[in-house]
Order: sequence, then C-alpha cells, then structure tokens
Amino acid sequence: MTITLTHPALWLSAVGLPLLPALLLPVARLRSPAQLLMPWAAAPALGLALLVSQEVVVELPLLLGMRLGLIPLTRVFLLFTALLWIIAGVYAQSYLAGDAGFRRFCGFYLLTMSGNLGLILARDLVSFYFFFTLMGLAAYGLVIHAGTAAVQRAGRIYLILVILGEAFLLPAMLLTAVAAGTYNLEAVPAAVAGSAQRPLIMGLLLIGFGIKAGALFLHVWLPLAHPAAPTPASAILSGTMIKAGLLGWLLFLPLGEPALPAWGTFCMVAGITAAFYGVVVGLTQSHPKSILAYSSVSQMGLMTVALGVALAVPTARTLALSAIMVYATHHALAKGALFLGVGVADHVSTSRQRLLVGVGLLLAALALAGAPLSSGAVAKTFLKDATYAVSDPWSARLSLLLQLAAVATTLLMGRFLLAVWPDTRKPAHHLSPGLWLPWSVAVLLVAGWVFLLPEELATVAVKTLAFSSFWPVAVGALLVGGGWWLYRRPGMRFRPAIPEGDVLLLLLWLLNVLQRVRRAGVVPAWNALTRQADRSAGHWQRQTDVVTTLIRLEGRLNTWVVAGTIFMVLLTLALLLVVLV
Amino acid sequence: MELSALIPLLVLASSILPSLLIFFLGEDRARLRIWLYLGAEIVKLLLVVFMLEGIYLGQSYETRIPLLPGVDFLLRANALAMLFLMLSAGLWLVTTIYAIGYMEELPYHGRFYGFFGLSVTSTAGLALAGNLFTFYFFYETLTLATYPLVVHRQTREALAAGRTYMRYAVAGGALLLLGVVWLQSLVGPVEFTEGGSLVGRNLNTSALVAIFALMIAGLGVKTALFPLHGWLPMAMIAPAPVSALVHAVAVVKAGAFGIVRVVYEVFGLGLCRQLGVLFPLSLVASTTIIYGSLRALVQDDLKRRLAYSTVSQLSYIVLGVAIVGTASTIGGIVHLMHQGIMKITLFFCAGILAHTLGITRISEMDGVGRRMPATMVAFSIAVFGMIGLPPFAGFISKWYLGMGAVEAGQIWSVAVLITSTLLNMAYFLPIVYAAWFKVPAVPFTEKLPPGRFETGPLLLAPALTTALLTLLFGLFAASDFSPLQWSALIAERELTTQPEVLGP
Amino acid sequence: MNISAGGFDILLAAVLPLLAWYVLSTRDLFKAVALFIAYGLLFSLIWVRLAAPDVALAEAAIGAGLTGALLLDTLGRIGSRDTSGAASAMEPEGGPPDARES
Amino acid sequence: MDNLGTWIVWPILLPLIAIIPIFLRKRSGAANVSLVTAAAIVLAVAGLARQVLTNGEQSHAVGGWDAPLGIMLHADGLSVFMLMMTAIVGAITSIYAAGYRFQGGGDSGSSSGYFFWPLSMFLWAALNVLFLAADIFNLYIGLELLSLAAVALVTLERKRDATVAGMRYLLASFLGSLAYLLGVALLYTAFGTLDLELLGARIQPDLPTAVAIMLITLGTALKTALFPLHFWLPPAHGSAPTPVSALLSALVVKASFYLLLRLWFEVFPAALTPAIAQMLGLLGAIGILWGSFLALRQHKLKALVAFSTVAQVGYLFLLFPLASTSAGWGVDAWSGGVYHAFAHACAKAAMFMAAGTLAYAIGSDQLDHLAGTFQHYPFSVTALTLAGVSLMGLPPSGGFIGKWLLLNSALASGQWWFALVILTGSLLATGYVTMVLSHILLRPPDAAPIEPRNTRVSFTLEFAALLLALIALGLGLAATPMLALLRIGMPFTGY
Amino acid sequence: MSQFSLYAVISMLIFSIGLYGFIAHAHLVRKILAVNIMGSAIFLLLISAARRDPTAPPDPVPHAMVLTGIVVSVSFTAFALALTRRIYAETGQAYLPETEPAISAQKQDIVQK
Repeated sequence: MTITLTHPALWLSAVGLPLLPALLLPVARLRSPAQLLMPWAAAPALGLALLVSQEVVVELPLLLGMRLGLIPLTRVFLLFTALLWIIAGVYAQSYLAGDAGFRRFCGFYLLTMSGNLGLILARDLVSFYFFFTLMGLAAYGLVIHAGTAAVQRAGRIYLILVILGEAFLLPAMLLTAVAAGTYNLEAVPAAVAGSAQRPLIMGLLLIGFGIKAGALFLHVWLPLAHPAAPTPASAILSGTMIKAGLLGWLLFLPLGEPALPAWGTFCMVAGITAAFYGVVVGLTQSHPKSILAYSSVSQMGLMTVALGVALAVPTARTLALSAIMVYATHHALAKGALFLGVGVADHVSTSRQRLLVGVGLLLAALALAGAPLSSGAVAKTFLKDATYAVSDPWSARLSLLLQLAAVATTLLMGRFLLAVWPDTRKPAHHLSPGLWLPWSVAVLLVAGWVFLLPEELATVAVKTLAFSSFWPVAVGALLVGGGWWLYRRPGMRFRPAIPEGDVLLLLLWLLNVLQRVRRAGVVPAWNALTRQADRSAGHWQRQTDVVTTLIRLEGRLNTWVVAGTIFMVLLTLALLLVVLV
Repeated sequence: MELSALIPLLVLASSILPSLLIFFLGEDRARLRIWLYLGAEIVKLLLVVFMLEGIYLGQSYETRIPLLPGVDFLLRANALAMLFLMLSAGLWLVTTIYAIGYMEELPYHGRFYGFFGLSVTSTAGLALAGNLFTFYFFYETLTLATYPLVVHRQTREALAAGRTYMRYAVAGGALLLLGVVWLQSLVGPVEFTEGGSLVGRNLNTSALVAIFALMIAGLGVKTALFPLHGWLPMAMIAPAPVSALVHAVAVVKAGAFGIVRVVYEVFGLGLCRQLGVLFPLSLVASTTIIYGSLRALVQDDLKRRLAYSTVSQLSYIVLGVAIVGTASTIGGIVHLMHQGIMKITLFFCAGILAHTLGITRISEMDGVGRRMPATMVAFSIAVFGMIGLPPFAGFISKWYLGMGAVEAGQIWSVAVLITSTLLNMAYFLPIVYAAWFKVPAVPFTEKLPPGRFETGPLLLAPALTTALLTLLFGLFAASDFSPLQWSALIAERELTTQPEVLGP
Repeated sequence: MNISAGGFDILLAAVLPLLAWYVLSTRDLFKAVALFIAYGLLFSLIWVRLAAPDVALAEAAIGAGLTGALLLDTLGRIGSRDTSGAASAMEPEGGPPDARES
Repeated sequence: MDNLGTWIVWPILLPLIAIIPIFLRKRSGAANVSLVTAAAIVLAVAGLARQVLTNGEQSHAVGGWDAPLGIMLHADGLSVFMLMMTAIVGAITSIYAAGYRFQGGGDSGSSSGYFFWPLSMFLWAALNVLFLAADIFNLYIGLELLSLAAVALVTLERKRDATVAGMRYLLASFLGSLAYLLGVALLYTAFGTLDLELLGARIQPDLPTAVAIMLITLGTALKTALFPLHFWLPPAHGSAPTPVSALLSALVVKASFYLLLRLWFEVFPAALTPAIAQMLGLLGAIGILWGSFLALRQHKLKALVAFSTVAQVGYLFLLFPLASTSAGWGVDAWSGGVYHAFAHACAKAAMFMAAGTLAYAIGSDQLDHLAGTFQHYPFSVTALTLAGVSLMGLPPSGGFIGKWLLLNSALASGQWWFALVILTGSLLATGYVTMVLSHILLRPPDAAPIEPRNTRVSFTLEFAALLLALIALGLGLAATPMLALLRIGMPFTGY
Repeated sequence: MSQFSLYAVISMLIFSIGLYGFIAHAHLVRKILAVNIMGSAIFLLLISAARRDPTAPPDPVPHAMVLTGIVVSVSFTAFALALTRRIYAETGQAYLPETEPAISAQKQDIVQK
C-alpha cells in the first residue's frame, strides 16, 4: 500500500509536535498532560515512516528554506528512531516518576527528540545542521540529569565533544553548500565528489559526524555519557542518536562515484579497529551500562566498515547501504532493549520476574551477538555480502575479521549478562508495568522485527541457520563460560579495569602536565614581563618631568627680557624671511 | 517642500523635538514625559515603516539643505539606510519601555530621556545621511549626545569612563574628518552611491589608500576595532538601558554602518579590491574577533564580558564587508540587525539581574534560572544566537559570512569564525550552565520587591520581545521582509552595479 | 630737492639720543624725569625747526609739561630710587629688596 | 529709507553718546542705559548689515570731511561680520554684567561695578571704530582706545593679581601699538597716504616697506597674543572680572587680528610671501598645541579658559599660510579663519560667563571645588558644555564650520601638517573640556549637597551664558548666509 | 645728508634706545619713560617727513597724527602711572613680579594640599 502524504503541516508536525509539549511544560496547569503526551510526540514521525513509501519532499518557509521529506534510506532510520523514542518515552514516564527533575527531563527529551527526528526528515543542508545541533545540545540536558559531580563531569566532556563536532561540521557544511550551490541534500554527495576541496570536506565530515557516531578515538564521550544518563536516555543515546552521525556520513559523503579506495580503506581499518577496541576495553568494565556503551563503539565500528566499502567500491554502494540500514535498525532496537533492560533488572523483586527478565536480556544479547535466526545474524549477513565487493585480499580478511568480531561481541555480551544478571540480594523495587511493558515490546521487536517486515529479510534470517553464524556465538559463549570460571576462582586477582573514557584520560593527563608547565614556567615568565612593564611606568614618571620643564618655560616667557628678546628675534626673522626668501 | 523630501526631516524631528521638549519639562512631570516620549516613538516607527514600504517599491526620499558652499546637508534613504533606521527606531521603543521600568531609582529622568532621544536622533541621522559630510555630522553629534548618558551616574568612575569615551570618540571623529575632508578636496562632495561613488574616477592610488585607512580608523573607534576598542568596556558604567541601546547597538553600529557605507557606497568594492585594502581590513576584523573573545573569557563582571563580546561580534560585520562576495555582504549587513537584537537582549537581562537581585558578576549567577526563569530564557536564547546556533538569528549571519568566505576562497576566515564560535561558547555557556544547573550558594537578596512576575513587567517584556525576535529572525529568515531578505535586497542593489567585482 | 641738514640739526641730532639714553639709565628717577622734561622741551624746538608750531605747542604743554608733572607726582608717592638697573632686570625674580623699604 | 551713510556711524556714535547719561545716573540706571544702548547698537548693526547685503560695500566721510584729514568709514562684509560679532557678544555680556556683582569698592565710594558700564561702552566704540576705519591711522586710534579701555576694565576690581596683570597687559599692548605706529609712519613716509585702498594701490615691495609691514605684523601679533607673545594674556584674562574676561577673550584679541587680516590681504598681499605666511602659521600651530597643553595643566577654571584662548588664537593665524597659497582655496581658509573668530568669540564669552557664574557661586574657581555645582547651576554647566563643543570644533557648532573650512583648504593646498595640527588641537580641546566637566559633574561622595556661597545667583547670569553658547552652536547651521555676507568685498576674486 | 635722512636715522636710533630701555629696565616708571621716548621717536620721523618738500607747505596729515599721538601718549602715561601707584600700594614696589600668576597657580595648589 502506498500513501502519498504531501501536506507540509503534516511534516512539520513530525518535527514540531515534540516542541509543543515542551512549550506547555512551564505552565503549571498543563504540566501533567504535557508529560503524559511526551512519548507520543514521536507518533506522527512513526506514522510517516510507516505510511510514506515514496520519495517525498515538502518545502516550508523556515530558516533558509526548510525542506522535509523521506527517501528509502532515511525512512528506515526514521522508523527505528521513532519507535525507540516512543518506547523509551513510555519507559521514562515510569522510570522517573516522582523525580523532582522530571519536568526538565521532559523538556530536554522532547527537544532532543525533535532534533533527532528532524535531522532524519531534513532534506536540506541547513535544516539538517539545525536539527543535528539541536539534538546534540539538548541531549546535554539528558546526560546531566542526575546532577552528581561525576555526571557533571561526563556532561562537560560530552558538551565539549559536541561543540568540537560543531566546529568541524560547520565549515564542512559551508564548504559543501558553496560547492553544491544549493542547500538540497540530494545534490550534496555529487558536489562533494566534484569539489576542489574534497579532501578537506571529507576530513571535516568524517571527524564531525565521527564524534557523534562514536568513531575510533572520537568515542571518548560515549562511555562517559551513556552510563551517566538516566536509563531511558541512555537507550536513546546509544540506540538512535549515535546513528545520526552515521546518517550524516551516508548523506554527505560521496558514496558511489568516484572510487575513493584510500578513504574507504581508512574507514574499514578504523571500523575494524574500533570493533575490537570497544570489546577489549568494554570487557574490563564492571558497570553494565558502560559495557553497553563500549559495545556501541564496537558495533558502530562494524557499520563504519560498510561505509568504507561503499567509499572504496562504488558498485557496492547499494549493498553497503542495505547492510547499514539493516544493521542500524538491528543495533538500535537491540541496544535499546538492552539498556532498558538494565533498568528493569534493577527493579526485579521476585524470582519469576528474575527469570523472565533474564530470558529477555539473553534474547537481546544473543541478537546483538548475531545468533542464528536473530536480527543480528541477518545484519551480519548483509554486512558480509557487502564486504565481498571489496577487492580480493581484503575481502577474505574482512570476512574472517567480521566473524572474529562476532566472537568478540558474544564475549562482551556475556560479560554484560554477568554484570546485569538480576540479583535478588538487592533491595526489592516494585517492577511497574510502565517499565516492563515497553521493555517487553522492545525485546519482542528485537526478536521478531525481521519477520514482521519485508519478506526479503525473513528469508535471509532463515538462511542464517548456518554454521558460519553459529560458531562465533558458540565460541564466544564458551569463552565466557571459561572466563567466568576463571574469574570466580579465589586465587584470581587479575581484574583489569580501564576507566571509562580510556584515551581521553591520556589527553587529560597531558593537559595536566601542560598546566604544571604553565605554573612552573609560563607564569613566572609572565610575572617577570609585567614587572618589566611596571618599570617602564617609571619611565613615564620621567616624562612628567618634561611636562614640568615645559610649564616652567611658560613662566619664563613672562619676563620682559625674554619677551622683548623674542619680539626682536621674531621681527628680525620675519624681515630675513621677507628679504631673503 | 515635497512629501518625499519632508519625511526624512520628520523622522529626525520626531525624536529631536520631544527630546528637547523634555529638557524643559519639570523633573516631576513623569507621566507627561513618558507619554510624550512613547508617542514620539510610535510616530517615528510609523514613519519608518512608511518609508520602508516606499523604498521597497523603489521610491526615493531625499532632503537636501545647503550648509556650506559645496557642502550639503543631505538626507537620503536607501535600502541600507532603512535597515539601520529600522533597527534604531524599533529598539528605541523597546528600550524606552525597559528604561521606564529601570530608571525609577536613578535621578534626572528628564536629562536621561532627553539625551537618550538625541542619541537616537543622531543614529537616525547617521542612517539617513546621504553624503560623507552629513554622516560625519551625525557621527559627532552622536558622541556628544551619548557622553551625558555615560556619565549619568556622576560618580568618579562614570566620569573617568566618560573622559575616556570622549577622547576615543573625538579622536576617531578627527581621523574620519581628516579622511572626509581630504577626499572632498580631491573629488568634491562625496555622496553615497550604491556601487561606490568613486567608481570611474582616475585618482591617486596612495592618497586613496591613506584616505581609506583614515576613514576606517576613524569609524573603527566606534566599531571598537582592535586596538581602538578601549572605551567600550569602560562605557559600561552607564545605566543598563544605555548600555543596551547605545553601546551595544547605536554607537557601535554607527561605526560598523559607516564602514559599510565607506566600502560599498564611497569606494565601491571594485575600487577597494584594486587598492588592496580589504585584506588588511579583514585581518584587523579577524584579530578583533579573536581578541575580543579572549578578553571576554576572563571577565567576571557580566556587563564587561558582554562588552568584550560586543567588541568581538561587531567585527563580524567588518569581516563581512572585507570579504568580497554576495553572501558575505549579506552576512555582514544582516549581522548589523541581528547582533543588535541579540546583544540588546543580553544587556536587558544583565540589567534585570542587577536591578532585581543586585547581581552584576557572573560568579553570583549560580542558580539564578530558578529565581528568574523568563529572564534567563531570554538570556539563553540571545546567548545561543550569539554563538550562532540555529535556528536563532546569529546563525543566519554566521552562515552567510561563512559562505561568503568560502566563496571568496578565504578558508582562513572560516577558521576565524569557528574559533570565535568556540570561544563564544566558552565564555557564554558557563553562564547559562550556572544559571540553570547550579545551585545558588546563598539565597538571593532582592533589590526589587518580588511582584506578580519575577521582576517588573516593564523590564521583562522588552527582553522577551527581543529574545523572541532573535528566534523569529532566524527561524523565518527565508520569508519576505525578514532582515535577511532585506539584506539580500541591499546586497543586490549594492553589487549589481559592478558584476565584475564578484569574480574570485 | 630735500632740505639739507644744518648745523643746528646736527647738534640736535647728537644731543637727542644722548639725552634719551641718560633718561633711561640714570639711577635716580627724579633726575631721569627732569631729563625727560628737558628732552620734551628739546623736541618742541625741533618741531618749530621743522615748521610745525602747532605740534611744538602741544609738545611743550602736554608732552613735557603734563607728562612731567604726572611723573613727578608719582615719584613723590613711590620714591625715586631704582636700584634694579638694567642688569638686575635680567633676573626673573625682579624687585630689589630696598625698594620695599622706601 | 536707507539713507546712504546713516547706519554706518551709529555703531560708533551710540556707545559714545551713551557714556554721558551713564555718568549722570546711579549704578542701576547705568546698567539700564547700557542695556538700552546695547539694544540700539544691535539694531544699528542689523540695519547696516541689511544695507550692505542689499547695496554692497558702504563708505562714509564723517561730517562730510574727506580724506586725508577727515575720517573715512568703510563697511564691507568682513566689517559687518565683525560688528555683528561685537554686537552679539557685547549685548549679551551687558545682560550678564547687569546680574553680576563686581567685587571690591572704589576709593571714591562708588562701587567698581559702576565703572564697567562707561568703560564697556568705550571699549565697544573703540571696537566699532576699528572695524569701520578706512585708514591705517584711524585703525591705530581704535587700537589705542581699545587697549586703554581693556586695561581699565581688567583692573576694575582692584585686586592685586588683576592690577599686576593689567599693567603687564598695558605695557605689552603699548609696545605693540608703538611697533604698529612706527610701521604706519614708515608707510606714510614712503607712500604718502593712509587710506587703505590707496595704500594698497601704491605700495611697492622694498626694504623699508618690509620693515614697516613686519613692525605692523609683530605689533598686532603681540596684541593678538600669538605664541610666543601671548605671555600677557592668561593672567589678564584669568584675573579680570568675568564680564570683562568674556569681552577680552571674545572681542579684543579679534580686533588686532582683524587689523592684520585687513592689512595683509587688502593692503600688502604682495608682501605675504610663502615663507612669512608659513612662519605665522607655524607660530599659530605651536600656539594651538602650547595653549591647549597648558590649559590641560591648569587647576583653576578661568586660567584654563584663558589658556584655551591662546590656543584658539593660534587657529586664526593658520589662515595666513592657508589662504595665501592659491585663490580658490584661499577663500575657504580666509572665511574659515574669520568664521572661527566669530564662533570662538561667542563660545569663549559663554564659557567665561559660565565659569564665572560657577566661581562666583562657590567662591572659588579651583577645579577641585567644583564638584556638585551641576545640581545647582545646570544652565551654566550646559552653557559651558555647549561652548566646549564649539571649541572642540564638533558639529553642529560654529567652531566646526571654521575647522571644516580651514581643514579643507589645508588638505586641498597640500599643507597637511596644518590639518594635523588643527585636529590635534581639537583633541586637546576635548581633553580640557572633559577635564572640566569631569570636575563639575562629579557628585560629592557624601550625600549632602554642596552649600554654594552665593546661593542666589541671578538667573540672568545663567541665561546670558546659555544664550551665547546656543548662538555659538547655532552658527554651525547658519553658515550659508553668514558666508554670503562675508563674500561682500572679499579680497579674493573669482569666487 | 638731507635733513629728513638725518632725523629719520636719529629717530630710529632713539626708538632703539627706547625699546632697549623698555625691555631691560624693570622699574615701571622707567618703562613708561621708555614708551614715551619711543613714541617721540616716531613723531620725529613723521614731522620730518612732512617737511621733506621745502617748496610746498608742510603736509598737515602727519601733524594731525602727531598731535593725536601726543594725546594718546599722555593718556597712556597717566593711566600707567595710576596703575603703578596702585601696584606700589599693594605690593610695596614698583616692579612687575616676573613669574606670575596663572602658571604658579598649580604650584600653589600643590602646596595647599
């Protein structure tokens, strides 16, 4: 069924509806309806994603000419994004009920939502940039919700990275806009490809969006911010918001013509490295949300590989894009379910609940690990298909690496399950339906979405009942078991723990050193300089002596002898001038 | 006299007459004074809107009165003039409402409103000036009319600031005068002409460069170009409405507007490029942008931080002028309007804080957002605008400036813009953060008794209005009659006469 | 065409500058004023010699007579000693100490 | 209605006639007679101005006696311009003086203020004689009468400082007069005429003529207080009673300048070589800087204003190098200098009056003591400020027109160094004007308002100063008709 | 040598002597005398010039000028002497203090503080 929906107001409502409750929040009387409506503000967007099956663009007289619309790529992104926003929103209503700061949370949640949905719907560069910025900055309010010192630090680092991202993106946008001569996003990849400043633009784009996407070494904010935020916000951050960076790449980078093997290879290498790096560091974490955050770094790395493929091999563009679409959807839902699950597990009180929650978490974790029949397996299949397009030596290595990455993911998921496994010793909370219902929906979606939607995906899913999908999970599971056994042994004292933020800490250490150098060397030098300046103020004192001398000179003019002499001298001079000159 | 010649005079008269009248009203005739004043402002605004429509349709308004042999007092409205005129007339109304709420505790209302009106008159004169002489004329009267406002409190600090202000301003005026007279002695009276009035004349290059430098230096004092900016932070001693309108908008804009006039309508872009003066100008502007931001970073006094921010932001306009291109022209000119709206909001808010809670330092602002949410919303909007975040007005300016820089191949200017944006964030966001997210160390001690609103409604309404405008000007930039579209109209009229200029 | 100078002219020409010099350099002011009156009268002679009897009369009556009288009257009030002389006038601080005594 | 020659004599006759009733009446009557006379003089000058505007230059032989022995009067644009300046300043100063309380009493029991009236009328007559005289000897007589009246006015209050300053002024003035007279004698000896026009036609450049011209120039420069011959001015103007200071700074120095202007441009323009013109300009330029610099160092208000006069006189002398270069720009420089003289007259008189009011009210003109006076005398402070604006040469003041014209000719004739001096001078003027304002506007730190010694300052004082300051300001807007007036009989052709 | 040349030279000489005396002597009466002497020198020049042509009657114009000049001189003398007396009465001496007064105001202030 195809429905054409071209009324601008409809599209505006998709991004504007979230702002409406946000505006109502300050009014005391309208506060609770606004809070009640919060999750459903994403409903129009979901509706558009479900109903609009053609490319549609509507124009609105906003900013520098706003264009909203959908293409197949963004439709997929909109679908999972809107879904997750609704689920997390419903979840948040219960999770944060009674929290003094819930009103503020709602405000930021809605603003972030508007930004996130808007950037997907945006079909022009300026609006895209606007919504991207809105999302990035508004999410700060979500991150620092708890207000503790550690959270504030995480928030600060998040904000700095967002701002840095802006600093790279804005010039990239400007260069792109000038190169394209239009703000239409359709024209952008070709314009970037044809621009004389292509390397500069691409570099700026990779870094600018890379920060949001948690790319290798640009991910430092991610393991800090995701655990710091309240659980529903973490789900959003990890599930949908980091995908915005990915979407940015897909919309702006010149995928297709021409072949850019160097850039492609770079992305592939960075992606694979991130995939393993995330797991390695994640394994050392003990907080379940930190583990999930590092898992996101790892998973985003895998998606970056697909991007690299598309960059390197123009013919593989469609394959790679499909892979990314499937993978992103899968990861968003799975990660959402996992994050929400952490909160649910915290509230478990009975053993029956414990069992059910455990099963749910296991399902989601297995999906992420890519167990056969799961959405993860489907996504990995697509990814693998895409990698075949790469020239030969790389192709084989890549598929091996991908399988190893699946092992690693399983390992990390095992670590996560161990960390999160509902613990009955903890004080019992009441597990309200507001928490478990949305979570259940998420888990069900993770488990079944590949079968609910296009038939094509379902067939792929059935094909994943293969050894190639099975063995990495099995190996991973074994390793987890072994590791668990080792870990529980009394003699085992080796418990590596890399602090969240990893390389950032190196940077901070470096800054600290610089600070010490400043205190030790620069400040004394500066003081010496200013002392010198004070000394030259003494010079000024001498100048006032000149002033006094001048004034005394005026006093001298008063005497008749001087005055008369001057008179005579002037007379003589004047005469000489008249006669001689 | 024809109507079209009369209207510019009426625009001036609409503010000069009530101002002069107010000097002779008793200090206790507060009600009469206010009504007189507001009435005048509405008349002025109506006149300006009337003119605006006429200019849009291509009509011309010109008043010419010979003042000296060869020197005319010339008022002439064009699209560029209207932008500045609209800014000054619109903000005058808003600021007056604010001043009514603010001035209660300060003495000498008559004097204040009188000179305030005279300042606005000078600004209107600057906007409408049709030749260099008239521009200079109002440039100096603006100095004179603002001095009493700076020293209004009559404290030692205020008077010291007034002296500094006066010295800078008169020195700047002298340089401008030198440039104007020199040019006039070379080519006769110089009228502002879209596309440049010196186009097609064969003149000595080095003399022209010197004249250009003199004029820019003279105008640069009021624009607070580095290193001529020293007076601006000192002038912040004035009462808040003055800082808001006069020193964030009128005076500094007078300089920036003058630079726009000189570059586009006296020399013309083509000649400027030939003379090679634009690159140094863009360097000066860039230096100022960065320098102002760096200085702002370390100020704890709110108004001083805002003042240094003004130093920085004004040079955006100059930078836009110095980069040859349609987009940069639009960006620079539209920033005239946008910066005014945003900065006035910030100063309004700073004034509200000082007036209501006695807060003047940033370190005292922790948690103030809870006490005064509406004020801080306005403040935050203006801050976001200043930083250049979409969808606020500042983004539009910055976007066009950046596009212009890219078009002209001056990528380094983009780097300057980005650096400035980062610095803007560095000195503005901590304020916003402290206001919303921190907890006040000590409870606020109110200077103003709490009323129905968080502060006097006359104080709050102007701040919210300009904050709203900041949003609207950005959000609806693409619609007709937005400042952006008007600037595009100006740019079109300024640049179409010389299409060859715009090549790289 | 011009009248050539006679012996009387030359005599007068020699005396006038001398007299003027004495008027200005004599220490005692009374003497100086007396010399000045003489100088004025001498001028009356010259005016007659130069065929200007009207001026001569005026000079004798006003230039020498009235001026002299005024000068003498003043000296009667302020004393006649001028110790400063030409040299001491070079010193900026001026007036001699004894002028205050008289 | 306009009988030829009737108007031209009245500006001279009226003040002289008024002296008789003034001597016959008591103090208050004297003031009233003077005010009526002042009004009459203003009317007479206006009549003359109208006549000149409609009929061109006017000449008149007094009593029907022609030259050489008779007294010839001559009025052209410049004369009328100067007469107007004198009439405006003189009339308003009379108003001011009527409210002013002179200090010290005369030894004959009559108050010293009484003598102000006849002496000021005498001064006025002398000025008008000077501005209307058509021969160089009558100019001399005007000059001498002026000096005597001026010194008498300075010493009116019998204060020690004023007496000493007056004596110095008298001696300097007579030295200048003698130099001038010697020059006149030499010229007459050489060319056998005193008439300005005839002399201009006959004059030959040779050594005795050069000596004569230089004697005349230096003599008048001394009287105009051109640097470095200005030593007598600050003490005299600073210590005189306020109305007198106003008259002196505004009018008396302009009279000798007027003389120089007439002689240089109408009688011996051939002798105005570039070198000598540059010398005069240079001295003027140094005077601007020197006077302003010293004004900035003063701690007393009236002394500061007096030094400002030294500086402003310097501007007048810039006219010579600027106007003597080429005809086209000479007009600008010449008009600019004259216009500056007019604007300065009004502004400086207003400034002295305002300063005098403040000093009179608080019993001191120490700058440090002026804090808080604004609250009590806002009009005087306003007058002071507006006059200061004209001194700074900022629009819309009359000083600006003068500055603009001078600058224009400086740059057009390529003498940019004078342009720099002009601008530096206005910066320095800004410096001392704002210095004064900073002292005056300062609110005393303790809330208690200052107690002025003479709280009941007559409003006349404030009004007069403000009126004059407004005229100084308004001159900037009236340039076109004023310059048109100046052009009548202007010594430049081809304009 | 003509009579006119002789007197012209002499008058210049006398004028110079007077000028020197005026400048060099501090006593006020001496200065007044010097002014009179300088004046008379100029008169001499004028009157002798009036009689340059022996055939014609003397030119009346210089005579008129000199007569006026004498009156002016005597007025000056009278007035200057009156001031001298007043200065003497107030300061006890007939000299002008040489470093006076506007400039020294500043120094006095400093002392007062």
